[in-house]
Amino acid sequence: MHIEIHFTFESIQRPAANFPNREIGTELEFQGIVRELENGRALQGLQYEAYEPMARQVLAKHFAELAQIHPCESVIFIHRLGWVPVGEASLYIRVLSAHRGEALSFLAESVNRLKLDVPIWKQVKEP
Amino acid sequence: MHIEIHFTFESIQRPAANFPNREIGTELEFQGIVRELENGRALQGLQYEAYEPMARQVLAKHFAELAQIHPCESVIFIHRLGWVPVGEASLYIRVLSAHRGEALSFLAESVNRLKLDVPIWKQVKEP
Amino acid sequence: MEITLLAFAQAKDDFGFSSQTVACSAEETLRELVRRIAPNANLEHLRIAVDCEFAEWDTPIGNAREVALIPPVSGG
Amino acid sequence: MEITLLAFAQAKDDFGFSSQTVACSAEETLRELVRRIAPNANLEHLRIAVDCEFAEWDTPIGNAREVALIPPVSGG
Repeated sequence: MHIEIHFTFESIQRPAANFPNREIGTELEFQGIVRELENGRALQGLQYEAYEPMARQVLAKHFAELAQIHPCESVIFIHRLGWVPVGEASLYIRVLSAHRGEALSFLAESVNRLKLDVPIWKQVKEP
Repeated sequence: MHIEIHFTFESIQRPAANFPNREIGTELEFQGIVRELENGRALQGLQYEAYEPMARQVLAKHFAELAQIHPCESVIFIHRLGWVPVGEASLYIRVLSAHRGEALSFLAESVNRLKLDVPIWKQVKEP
Repeated sequence: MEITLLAFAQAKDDFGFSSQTVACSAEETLRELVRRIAPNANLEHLRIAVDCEFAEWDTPIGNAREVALIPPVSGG
Repeated sequence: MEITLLAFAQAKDDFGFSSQTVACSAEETLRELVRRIAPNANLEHLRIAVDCEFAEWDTPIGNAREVALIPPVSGG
């Protein structure tokens, strides 16, 4: 499985569509967008930070484990760091697979696991 | 909920990103791509047709019903018709929601229902 | 009265038409209508729709305007 | 020996540093190390990682090079 993990302090740019072979049947793309309201407070944005070498290691482990359960061809993971204004993406994930079920499960469980034990944090702090 | 249903004989163009409000937390995009192998045969592409007025009516009903169960803000559905070569998208769906769970369920069940009773057909016929 | 009878995909190939106008009466059922047009057709995997909604084969035509032969769908 | 002790997000605010070099012995546990640096800190919701892997608080430092204080994560 092709795995890419990126962190960026710039706006997330959607990677160019690029299918590794003619057996890809599903392209699934997820973007997590910063919302205005968090616990009833109106925000201008959120501040993100990561323990990047550990985050990469944990994410790579998650993706390798999930690929055993839900075989997919490729995952590209991009997390933005620093200040992310409301309405912009903090997270982008693209999954390619032969069939949709695998991509949907892989994506859903990747995000669930991200929120369990990948050392990335958001905080309500103005830039 | 904002609902758009399009059919096109041209390549599917991804619609411009456009969030209706500052409470969108998830953008989920699905593309169904024509695969080379179907039942062991190597294809050049597939021919799609629809009973378009009925397909629109059934899809609109599905989306309205699913929005009751998995509240989402917006769905854009685009299905390509005519000849679709291997490696190109026959189907594009974008779902916007506050939280990822709703968008993932809405999308998964939309495609399941599409394959049950929306009058669209693919056939193995050269153009 | 007249209705438009539509056939799609495999049904278009099997029945040999994509659209035709058929004379009929309101009391005739959908099954009788299709049997009259295509006495030997296999209807087993075919669904039927009336004015863009799935219908039962034994429903009378009533005031239908458009009847469609719907083979198993395969969109996506 | 020396290790690098890192603190992130809320832990950075609570502990008042993001990185410091700390003298220690291989036999000292992670809990003892952190308690020595911050005797009054509340460790309840804090996890600890050694060289980029989650570890138990009562593990000895051993040959660790980098120890990180990991408050509840909230990425995505």
